Amino acid sequence: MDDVTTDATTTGKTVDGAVIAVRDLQILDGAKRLVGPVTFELAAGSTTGLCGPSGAGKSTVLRALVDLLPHGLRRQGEVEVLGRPVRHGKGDADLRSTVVLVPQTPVVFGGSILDNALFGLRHLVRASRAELHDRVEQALREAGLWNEVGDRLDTPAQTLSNGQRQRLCLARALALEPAALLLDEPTSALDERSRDTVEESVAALRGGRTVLLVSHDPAQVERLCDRTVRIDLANTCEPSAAAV
Amino acid sequence: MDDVTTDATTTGKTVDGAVIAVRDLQILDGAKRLVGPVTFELAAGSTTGLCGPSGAGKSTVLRALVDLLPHGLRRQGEVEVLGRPVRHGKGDADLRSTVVLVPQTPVVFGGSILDNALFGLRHLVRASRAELHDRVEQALREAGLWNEVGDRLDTPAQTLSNGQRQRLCLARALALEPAALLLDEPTSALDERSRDTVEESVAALRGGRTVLLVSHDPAQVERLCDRTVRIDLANTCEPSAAAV
Amino acid sequence: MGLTLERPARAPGPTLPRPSSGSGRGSRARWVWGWAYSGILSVLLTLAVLLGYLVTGTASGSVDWAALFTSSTWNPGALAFGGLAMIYGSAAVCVLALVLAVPIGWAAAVALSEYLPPRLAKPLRLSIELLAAVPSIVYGLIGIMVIRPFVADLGDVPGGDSLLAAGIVLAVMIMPTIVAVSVDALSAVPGRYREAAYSLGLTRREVVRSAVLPQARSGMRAGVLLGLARALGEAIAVFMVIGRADGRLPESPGDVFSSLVRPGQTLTTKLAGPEPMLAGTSGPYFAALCALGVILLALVAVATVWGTRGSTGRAARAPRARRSSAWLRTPKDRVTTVVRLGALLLPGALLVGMLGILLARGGAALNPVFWFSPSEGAAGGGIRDQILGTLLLLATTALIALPLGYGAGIVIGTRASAKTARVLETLTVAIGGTPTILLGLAGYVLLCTTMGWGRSWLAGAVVLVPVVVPVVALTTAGRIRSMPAEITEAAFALGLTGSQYVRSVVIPYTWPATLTGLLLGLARAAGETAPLIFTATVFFGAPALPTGVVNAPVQALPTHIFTLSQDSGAPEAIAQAWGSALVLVLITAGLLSLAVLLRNRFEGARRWTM
Amino acid sequence: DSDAVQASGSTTVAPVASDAAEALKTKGLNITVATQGGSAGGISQLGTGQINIALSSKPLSEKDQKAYPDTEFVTTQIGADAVGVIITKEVADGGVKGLSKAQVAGLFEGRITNWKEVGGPDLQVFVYDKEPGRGTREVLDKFIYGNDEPPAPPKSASYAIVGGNLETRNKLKSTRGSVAPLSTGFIDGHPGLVAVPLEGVAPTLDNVASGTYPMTRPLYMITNGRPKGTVKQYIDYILSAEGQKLLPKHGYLTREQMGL
Ligand SMILES: Nc1ncnc2c1ncn2[C@@H]1O[C@H](COP(=O)(O)OP(=O)(O)OP(=O)(O)O)[C@@H](O)[C@H]1O
Ligand SMILES: Nc1ncnc2c1ncn2[C@@H]1O[C@H](COP(=O)(O)OP(=O)(O)OP(=O)(O)O)[C@@H](O)[C@H]1O
Ligand SMILES: [Mg+2]
Ligand SMILES: [Mg+2]
Ligand SMILES: O=P([O-])([O-])[O-]
Repeated sequence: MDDVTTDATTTGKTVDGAVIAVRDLQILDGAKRLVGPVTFELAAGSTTGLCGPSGAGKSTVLRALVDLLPHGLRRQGEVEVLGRPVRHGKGDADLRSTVVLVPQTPVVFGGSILDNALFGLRHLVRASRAELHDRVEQALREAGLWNEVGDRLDTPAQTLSNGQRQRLCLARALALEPAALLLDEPTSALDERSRDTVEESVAALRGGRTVLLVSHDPAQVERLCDRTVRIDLANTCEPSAAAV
Repeated sequence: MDDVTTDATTTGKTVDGAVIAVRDLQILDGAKRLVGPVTFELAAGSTTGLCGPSGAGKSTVLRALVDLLPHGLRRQGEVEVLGRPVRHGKGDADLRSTVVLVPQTPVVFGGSILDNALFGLRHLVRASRAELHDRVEQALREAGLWNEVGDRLDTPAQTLSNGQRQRLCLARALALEPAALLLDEPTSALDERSRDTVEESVAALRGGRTVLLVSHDPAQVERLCDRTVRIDLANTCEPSAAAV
Repeated sequence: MGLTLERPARAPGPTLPRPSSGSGRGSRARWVWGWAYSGILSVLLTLAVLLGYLVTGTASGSVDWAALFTSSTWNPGALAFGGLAMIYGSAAVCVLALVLAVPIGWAAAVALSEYLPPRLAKPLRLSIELLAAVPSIVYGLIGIMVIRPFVADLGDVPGGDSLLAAGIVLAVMIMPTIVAVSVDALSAVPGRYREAAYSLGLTRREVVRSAVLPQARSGMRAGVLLGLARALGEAIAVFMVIGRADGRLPESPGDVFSSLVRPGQTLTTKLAGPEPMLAGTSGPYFAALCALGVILLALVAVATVWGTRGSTGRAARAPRARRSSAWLRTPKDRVTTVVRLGALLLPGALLVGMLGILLARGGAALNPVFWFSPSEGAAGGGIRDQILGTLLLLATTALIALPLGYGAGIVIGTRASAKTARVLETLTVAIGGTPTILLGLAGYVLLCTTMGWGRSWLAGAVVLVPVVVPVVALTTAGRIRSMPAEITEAAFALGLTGSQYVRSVVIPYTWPATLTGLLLGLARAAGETAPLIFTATVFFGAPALPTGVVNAPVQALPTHIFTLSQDSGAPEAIAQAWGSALVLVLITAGLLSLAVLLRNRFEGARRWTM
Repeated sequence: DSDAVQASGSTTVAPVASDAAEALKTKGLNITVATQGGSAGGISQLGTGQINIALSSKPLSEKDQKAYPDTEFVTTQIGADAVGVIITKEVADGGVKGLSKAQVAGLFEGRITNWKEVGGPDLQVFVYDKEPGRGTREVLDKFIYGNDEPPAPPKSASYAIVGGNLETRNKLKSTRGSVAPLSTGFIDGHPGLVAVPLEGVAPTLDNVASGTYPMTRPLYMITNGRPKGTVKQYIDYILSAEGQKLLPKHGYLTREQMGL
């Protein structure tokens, strides 16, 4: 597979092995263990499913990977991104633009649809309006939203339907072209057609970008993922190889 | 099937046919038509699926049925609940406790899990704490959440995972024992096991309560619904008889 | 489903038998609207009384409005009444105060809420709110001690009495208000907005700017409005450092800057000075003063409308695509961090300095005997009675003002259309910006004289209510506006009536902000002197607690401090004045901590989410 | 509590009145002291019958009597206060050993802007005048203008208004070249301030008592008609030897010192 390059500030360092490596990750709420221990690695360019019952801690694990645990929760164990350890509570923006999390609840900010699509990008990339616009259009297409909103990018994003919001959130992450994407149930609010579009985009990332996909739909995991990591309510973790 | 009675003000009028009747419903944003025209009826005790691509207007239709359209949108056409027309902008709380909408975004109010489960109920009925508690337990069981939270009803509801929140929202609607339930993708954030529990509850309502179920999962609609109403982005509407 | 609950009127599932009449809702909570509207009514009533007082006064002698607006000569002896210089003074002082306080206040608020860990932020926030509780008179005394010399060194102003000094004192006074209300608004922004922005690789500065501030804007604006109101209405502290020289106007545009370092006068200091007493109760002199009051109210209204233009009605903001700002991200982030944390130093230094001065001068207050023994004569003994009187006044004021202000805030936030809300908000700020001396005079005429209460503690409390109501109302309304629409939808979808929605959703959601408002309002009321002197307090001789309402005065700390710090020749009087000031601050601090404990409970475990 | 004796008015007199009331408390007298509206406020409240005793640090004017024709104002002088024109030690040491009436007028009207014009150092003058209605200011106006109406305050940049006596003292001490009218009692123990002789007469006790010093003001308790009952008891106490001791404590002169 291709090299995976992190962003400009890490000067084009190339990694052959794991983009993300997690060892004995546990999430604690005070003394109580909420999740883990979990151990897994994400190979560059691979797509991995993260499964488990509702409340098992899938979202919490994703947060821990990008150092976004809610206040009060603690992390134990090691997380490495591109060979560098992720330290807890550092607030490392570069890490988070290398490994981009798309949270489960789609959040739409005030302002237009375009504002929202540009939300991360315009902070990260210096480019002309036209270039930014092109990139946003590309991302919206990949997320299967362009046909619905391409003609009304200036309307308030608050008016979007839930499924549209979900795709908007995916689009603004895709626009960043990150090394790895952490997708928390990205198609939970989508109908079959939109889901297929999104799945196609995720499938297209394979080989290029690394993806960790939380999904409660076994069929989807089957379709998209090289392997699956499973978390259970019982606080056990069993990485299991899955069909391609 | 049983009689369905509307509230006191209509003095025990009995309706045999449709609990909800929608004729030529259109939703307009200024001059622009967002949805419709849609025409359908929900027979008492039936379960109807409402399908269509993301952004077609499913959530908007549900909102229109209980007079909760967002500011700026207008309704055209007729909506009748238990034979009485629903007028626009009346803010009729009795209507909304007869036909209860479970919105797509699970909202958790401040306070404990119990507070949240009791949220609607304690406004509607005068009953002792114990009775209320029983009814809430029953509802939480139906929503498949009791096993997970039964022992910690007093903890803040804020710590629940997304899927847990979704079931909590369903539970507090079930607790109201409404004549009709409008469910907006109630299992979108759930894993298979939880989803099955919720589906069992919805199936158990059949014959008793009337349900309008928005779902983007054709299999689910197949499993649960007597018939399907389909809305399309092209602003057309085709009620179609379905299996079962 | 065999559960048969007494639930008569509702239309539940077909299995439930139910009688066909009667209202069985748990509680319709209809009282909510009666209550909420009486809040708005109280605002309108206060305004009516004030305007009634002023307009009647204006009508009692002919007013040359043209001269009032164009001439700067004020000489009652020659019946020359020009108010231009005072209008200029008011405007200059307020602009100065806002220019200094808003950027620092906002930056400090952001630092508190977004940068510091909660362990550090909580006590700091409390301390800053404590600053808002320091009585105005103390700010004035400290202004004389610290800010005048500072300005004197800055410009070539002997002494330092100047518009600039007044502006700085006001900035110092309103900054805590701005910080407190803004922190409140920031902490109401749901965490998922931050999470979503951080996960796109944004730096902290970018997250705050793009994701947090837009959400908190309405609340932070409410903070500025409250600050503005206090700046316009503040008398005593300004009084002591502005020089109160009539008729000074810049002679040329270039003179504007140098006019700032010279003595001046504002509408408020003019009205709060001795002249309303000298002008009698009718005639051209009195009419001219009342006309100044009308102008002041109008100015507050204009400032409010201008300050809030284009910000009500979110759709009004033209959607504009943002441009790329990806340039020197990390340095910008670092600089912003330093600047914001640095902005905290100022209030921090203020707090330390203020406490230092109070402790050094008013050490007597640390002796429990001083708290628990009654006073003897002018400046002997302790201040037990003054403490009791102050607590009585504050408690009564809080009891009346909390429901009214809360109600008004709810109406502004939930019921009114955008336009009406704006009008109501403007009226509310106008009351907040009314110099309290006007409230005192109006209350004196209405309650003490017309209704025959004489000096009465209740009259004092009633007169203080309009000081507190706007603060509570504006903070509440600001918080309601930032409430996500999904929460409202979810509540109504469960069949709640409008009033049940207010009771179970709006009130719990806004409670922390309301509490902050109440604290800030009470803190301000606790330091008010002028209206109390006219309506409720005596300097000496009142019983510890009044036994009735009519002719039942009390003694109170602020008036005690004020009288002692005016003309007492005895050195022990000065010591007692400072001691009383420290006691007043400590008492407010105690109440504050109590309320903050409560608020933390609401904001911590009971956070609202979607 | 309507049986209490109510006294209200000047902040100058209030401390003395309070101390006296305290002393009478043990004898079962109930007296409240308030300071609403200063001397003028006290007189108007007495005129409208809301209080029993008006505290005043200025003599009654004809205007007051005219405003309340039904009230029989009876004044009782309980002590006096000497108002000085106070300058800083720097200016006094620089050569300002006395001022004439014309020079004082020139200073307060903004015509004399540098101390060297009156024989002092080359230093800008900064005038603090008392706010209108203050007894102190009326005494100064009376000294300069007699019974004529004083002119409007100057628009000079070196002119500011002050309120209470403590504020005045604070500001005098912190402003170079400043001058203000202030009770002489307030500069005792403050070596940086000097009460300058006027027309060659220094505000010494003798000069004040004999009336040769031009700026004294009486402190009054004013009643409606002759004092009776508890009001009389109260005023008599202040006039007694014991009561008179309260005046120097607060920086004022006793009746005895004034030769009354
Ligand atoms: N801040 C917190 N404090 C305490 N407990 C928490 C907190 N956040 C989450 N939890 C608990 O941690 C567990 C895992 O939550 P998480 O949201 O990661 O679940 P999930 O696997 O994503 O579930 P779902 O599929 O429903 O989204 C849940 O039981 C939840 O209640
Ligand atoms: N307040 C509004 N103003 C303007 N347009 C709106 C508003 N609310 C919704 N819309 C638009 O109406 C359409 C229907 O939205 P709706 O939320 O009903 O879709 P939906 O069928 O529920 O989709 P999903 O499955 O994604 O939830 C969308 O295109 C949306 O952008
Ligand atoms: Mg989750
Ligand atoms: Mg929807
Ligand atoms: O005694 P005064 O009127 O000058 O305060």
